[in-house]
Amino acid sequence: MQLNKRQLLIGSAALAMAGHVGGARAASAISYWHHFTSQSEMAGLLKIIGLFQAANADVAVTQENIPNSEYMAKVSSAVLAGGRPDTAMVIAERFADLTAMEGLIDLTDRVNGWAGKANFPDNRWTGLSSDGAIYAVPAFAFVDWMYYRTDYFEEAGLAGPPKTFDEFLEACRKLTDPSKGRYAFGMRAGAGGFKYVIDVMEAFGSPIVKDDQPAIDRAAAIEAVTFYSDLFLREKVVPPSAPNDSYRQIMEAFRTGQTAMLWHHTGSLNEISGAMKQGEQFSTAPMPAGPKAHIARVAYAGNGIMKEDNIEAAWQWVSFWGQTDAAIALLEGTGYFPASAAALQDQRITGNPIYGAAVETLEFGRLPNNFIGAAGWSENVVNPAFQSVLTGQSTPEQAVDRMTQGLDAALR
Amino acid sequence: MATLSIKDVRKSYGSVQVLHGVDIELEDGGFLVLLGPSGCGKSTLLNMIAGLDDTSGGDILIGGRSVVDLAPKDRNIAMVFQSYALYPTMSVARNIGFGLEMRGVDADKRKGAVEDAARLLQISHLLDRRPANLSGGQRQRVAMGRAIVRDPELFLFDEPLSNLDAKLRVEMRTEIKRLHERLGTSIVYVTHDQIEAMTLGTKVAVMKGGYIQQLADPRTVYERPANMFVASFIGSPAMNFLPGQLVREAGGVRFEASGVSIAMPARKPAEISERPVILGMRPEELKVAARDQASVTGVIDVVEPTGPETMVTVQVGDRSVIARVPPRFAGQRNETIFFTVDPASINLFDPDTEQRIDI
Amino acid sequence: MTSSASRYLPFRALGELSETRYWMYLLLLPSLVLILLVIAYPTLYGMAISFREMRLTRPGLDGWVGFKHYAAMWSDPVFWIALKNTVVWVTAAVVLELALGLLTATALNRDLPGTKIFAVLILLPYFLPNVVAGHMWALLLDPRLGVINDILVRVGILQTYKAWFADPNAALAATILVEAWHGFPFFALLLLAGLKSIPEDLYKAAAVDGAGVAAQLRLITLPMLKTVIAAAVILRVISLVNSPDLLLILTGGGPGDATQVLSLYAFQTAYKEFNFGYAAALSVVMFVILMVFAVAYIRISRITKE
Amino acid sequence: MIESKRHRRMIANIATYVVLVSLSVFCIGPMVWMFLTSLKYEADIVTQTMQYMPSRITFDNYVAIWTQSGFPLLIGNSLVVTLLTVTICVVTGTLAAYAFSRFAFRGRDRLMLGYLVVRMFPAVMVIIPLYVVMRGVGLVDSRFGLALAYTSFLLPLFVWMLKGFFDSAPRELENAARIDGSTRLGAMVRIVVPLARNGLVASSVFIAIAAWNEFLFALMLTTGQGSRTWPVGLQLMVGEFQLPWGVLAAGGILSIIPVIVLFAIVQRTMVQGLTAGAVKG
Repeated sequence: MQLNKRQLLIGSAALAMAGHVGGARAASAISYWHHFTSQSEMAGLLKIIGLFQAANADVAVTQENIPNSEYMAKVSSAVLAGGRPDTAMVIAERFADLTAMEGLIDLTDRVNGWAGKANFPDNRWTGLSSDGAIYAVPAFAFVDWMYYRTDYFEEAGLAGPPKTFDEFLEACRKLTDPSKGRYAFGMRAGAGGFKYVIDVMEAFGSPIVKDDQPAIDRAAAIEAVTFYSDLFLREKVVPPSAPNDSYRQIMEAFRTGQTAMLWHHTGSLNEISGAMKQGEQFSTAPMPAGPKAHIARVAYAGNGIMKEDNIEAAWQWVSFWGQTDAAIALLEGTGYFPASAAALQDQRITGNPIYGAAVETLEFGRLPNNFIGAAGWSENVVNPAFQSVLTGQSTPEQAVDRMTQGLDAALR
Repeated sequence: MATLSIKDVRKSYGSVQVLHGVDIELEDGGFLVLLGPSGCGKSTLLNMIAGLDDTSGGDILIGGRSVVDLAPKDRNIAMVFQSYALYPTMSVARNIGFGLEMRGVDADKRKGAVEDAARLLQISHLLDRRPANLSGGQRQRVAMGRAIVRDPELFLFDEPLSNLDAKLRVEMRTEIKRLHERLGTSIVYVTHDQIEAMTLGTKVAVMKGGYIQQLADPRTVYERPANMFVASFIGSPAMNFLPGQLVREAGGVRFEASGVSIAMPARKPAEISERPVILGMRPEELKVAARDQASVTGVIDVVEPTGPETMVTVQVGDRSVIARVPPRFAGQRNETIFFTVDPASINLFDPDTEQRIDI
Repeated sequence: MTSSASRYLPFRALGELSETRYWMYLLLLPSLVLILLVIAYPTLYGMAISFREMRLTRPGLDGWVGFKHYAAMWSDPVFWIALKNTVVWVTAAVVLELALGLLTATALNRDLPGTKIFAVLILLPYFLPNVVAGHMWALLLDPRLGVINDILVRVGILQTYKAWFADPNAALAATILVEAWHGFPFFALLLLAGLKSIPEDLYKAAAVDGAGVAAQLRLITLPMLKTVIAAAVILRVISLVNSPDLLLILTGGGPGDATQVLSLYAFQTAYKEFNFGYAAALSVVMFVILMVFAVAYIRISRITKE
Repeated sequence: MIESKRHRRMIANIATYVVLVSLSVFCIGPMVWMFLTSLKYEADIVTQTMQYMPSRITFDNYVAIWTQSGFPLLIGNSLVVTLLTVTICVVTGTLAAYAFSRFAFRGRDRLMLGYLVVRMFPAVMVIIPLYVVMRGVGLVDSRFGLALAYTSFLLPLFVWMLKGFFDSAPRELENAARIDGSTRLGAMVRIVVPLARNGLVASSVFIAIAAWNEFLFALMLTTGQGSRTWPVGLQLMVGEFQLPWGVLAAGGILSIIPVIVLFAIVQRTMVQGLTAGAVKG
């Protein structure tokens, strides 16, 4: 017996149709896969489900949380071997992969006939569209920004947050004091660190992909990797643990006062606010601008539909996320920014100064790179390549070459 | 009680043949001893009688019924194992009664049978114990109890005494003989101990290399061994072997060798050719005699009194010969000594085939 | 025959069957069926896709590609690094576990008072799920919050806190240590059982013959334990080569490729790049390496002979 | 001479204790630390000054892990999966181990090696096809399916271990039972298996631990809460946005408890089983 992928898909679709997900009470029951895991994220999600249930009593939503790092593994095996959920969370970085593996259903017609569409400016849809077809409804955004210790800045005699990479470097030098165990910048080079490596490369003027072709500008990329790795290697303004520091470590370093600056997105605001005082100890600012470009990501995340069985109920669910109440509930729980322009006008955002930097970033922020294989290339190539520069196992030149080769392979 | 017939039974493992067409008949109530060195195939034969090993050919009949296609449990046999094979998790009583239990005998009857068997073997006081708390001799008795309680057609013993110390072994040997005489059940008994074979068996099968070397009553095996292997395997000290020449003379033949000259009656001396032979004589057949009566002459080498008798090692020609002489033997080392030998007790063997020559 | 015979008829029938020559095969049947279904088919399927292009994100490329993936592997530097790391990691971990296990077993086998409590304490790590052990050690070795750094600084071995997982060599060493911590009780348990089955007389005889402790170890203990050691080593090697869990949690293969091993590389290739063909080829290579190792090892140590 | 021998013995004893104590510290130390961590407030863990003994104690972490993670459900799933795995292995593996131990047949060694070989194919690659097979028979996302998957790599281990124990159960006992009226099956069930009981327990504990701790298959073959096991549940909670250390530590401590309880129950049998040479009797 030999199965190719297509037979497999057909077979599993048939099987999936045969065996409905339970749910005796509601008229239809749909499943929803997501990678919310923290307490605040779960609270936000349950609130949205509650709101949804109140409005749509006939649809029951079963949520399944899957760890972020295993999310694509699970989704891909569901696509490959059957067992898709009805609906799933899709973040911009994974959108291309998901559509390429035919994991999502084309929603263009439904979206065009949807009253809520007007609330979302075009750039909200670009990240969730492929060849003109829309595959997911935007729900919220990860807006990149910078956290900084206002008290440390004052101590070092710095007027305000750095606006450019030059100022950033200058500030780094002033803020670092190894005798106090204090470092300026919490660099993330462990899991997930690729994001900022790519940001810096683009800030130095090297694109990554253009028209589905590799487009890394070797000279600019080398300059970028050199600049970024020198923070650790030459300037030593980064904690020595940086090569393996992931989200948890950079957050703990910032919370324990080891570092003065931190790049992340709005989603971590709650955690930091819990550990120190907004305004007195820390504040937020837009990411500094590079020599060639001002890079900060605004990644719209949406919800897509993965199978046809309960498509009406599924559509109700994914479109519900676009409503202002749902978006604000999520923002308050987690700090994730609404994707809907209507929600952004809400007093709860415009009235809160800490969100100022995020609103500012929305003006110039870019969508993340969105090409097939982006996730694998970033995690399996960019991360180790950059780490090996930090650990002295390779030079920036070698690292950039490895990234370029990896990109060639991923795109071919 | 039953007869046992083993007909052309063969066994091979892959290309290795370990039993080559064995034939044995055992009369009802007989006691067959399978005797031989380890690896001779005796245990394999026993296992095949029990049904624990499959035969590769031939037939086995118990009480006239072919059993080769029957499972062990259906052959109506009982077996005593070398290591006793008592079930360590069961009490002595349950051990003894296990066979009855398996056959669905009800508890009361079982109890009575177990108690009878225990009384017979004098182990009534041990019935509640576990095998681990018994001495070697006690375990042996329990193992036998387990066999006799079933009243089978045939008992099988697989070297049952070899794990006991010398004194117990003698005791248990007597016990087995007594049991056999009382119960009258046919027994097949495997051992490598020739004394057990001699004392117990009504029939002894001496085996070597997968062949039966001799099948006869113990006396015949001892006095008229079929070949040199049997002759040397049975008896301790072993039979003396002296190579020499057979010479014809008036009224018979004469064996001649250095220091040896024995006249032997022959039924048809004319048909006997003069040829080299090997003479075999048991140590006890050498009787000290005066010089003029001597048929064997030698020089004393070692004198070993054992109490009831004395062993004398004598140099005869270039050969060493052992003689079993009365306890108060007065000879000294290096003295010359003379023996007579009863010609009727003598065996002659062919030097090439090692088979016995009848004269 | 009697009442008990008719009462359990199915059992009875099975019992009769057990006296036939088919019995042996019947005994093997259930486990064989299970293994064939649950393993043999998936394995063959996995081997088959190693000769296919199967990238989930590029459905258009599906098809047979022969040895393409194997050729690609030949010129893939990460593969060679991962291969080297696998060998180093597994060898070091198994040697360390064996040494610690032997030491533990020898000490426990002396049966001094209190041994039982020590035995339980020493066995505990083995009961910990890899996931828990991984996170626990991540905390212990944390560059900021880790108690190990703190102790080492207090004792004066380190000047400042060390970022164990930021340095390639330290990272590899640290993951080996964690694996050894987690795995050595397995060896201790098996070796202790092996030691207990060595007759005391042998040691007495050796002592009478004037053999010292070292000679006793060399001449009696190790030869007598040979089978146990061989079996434990082979089982451990197989499970270490095949399971990426601990490294997945501790380092994700980093920093650089310092702790990248084949199983992790295959996992990442399959579930991060969705390149199932290449991942299958990597798995086949691991399989072949293990096979060669196992066959050679079994030949040398003859563990299937009694 | 006697003096020096006693002297040497004492040194050996001291050395033994030194080894045992240091190994125990090595083994237990991390877990003790995990326990202490589980009693601390998060602010006392993520801090610049290391706290050895918690200055204030809280059980909130335990409450948090118990209530928020669906811990009882996850542990229950782990128990069920472990139990099913052990049951399947005991039933099928005992038969196979017995066959390997008692019958000499052509290709036995090769078949035993074959059982080992199936363990060798990397789990990473087996999972996808296995998922397809399981899906086909409706076992994805079921505890039984997961147990079946575990059997694939635990059954060979079980068979190998148990064969050793069967080998040391004397064959004569079985022969005696067969002559006493048992069938082969009866002798196996009544005599051999009870004799190898300790070994059976020891082997079962080994596979139970392995099933309890398994992560990769559980991660890939389960989706719903209904069949998710504890290690997966824990890893999932850690996720991207990290579980607080204290809660994580509390989860770790809670996850050892069932295993320790199990081990306390079977410890004697297991040690006896592992040390069982020939059973004499």
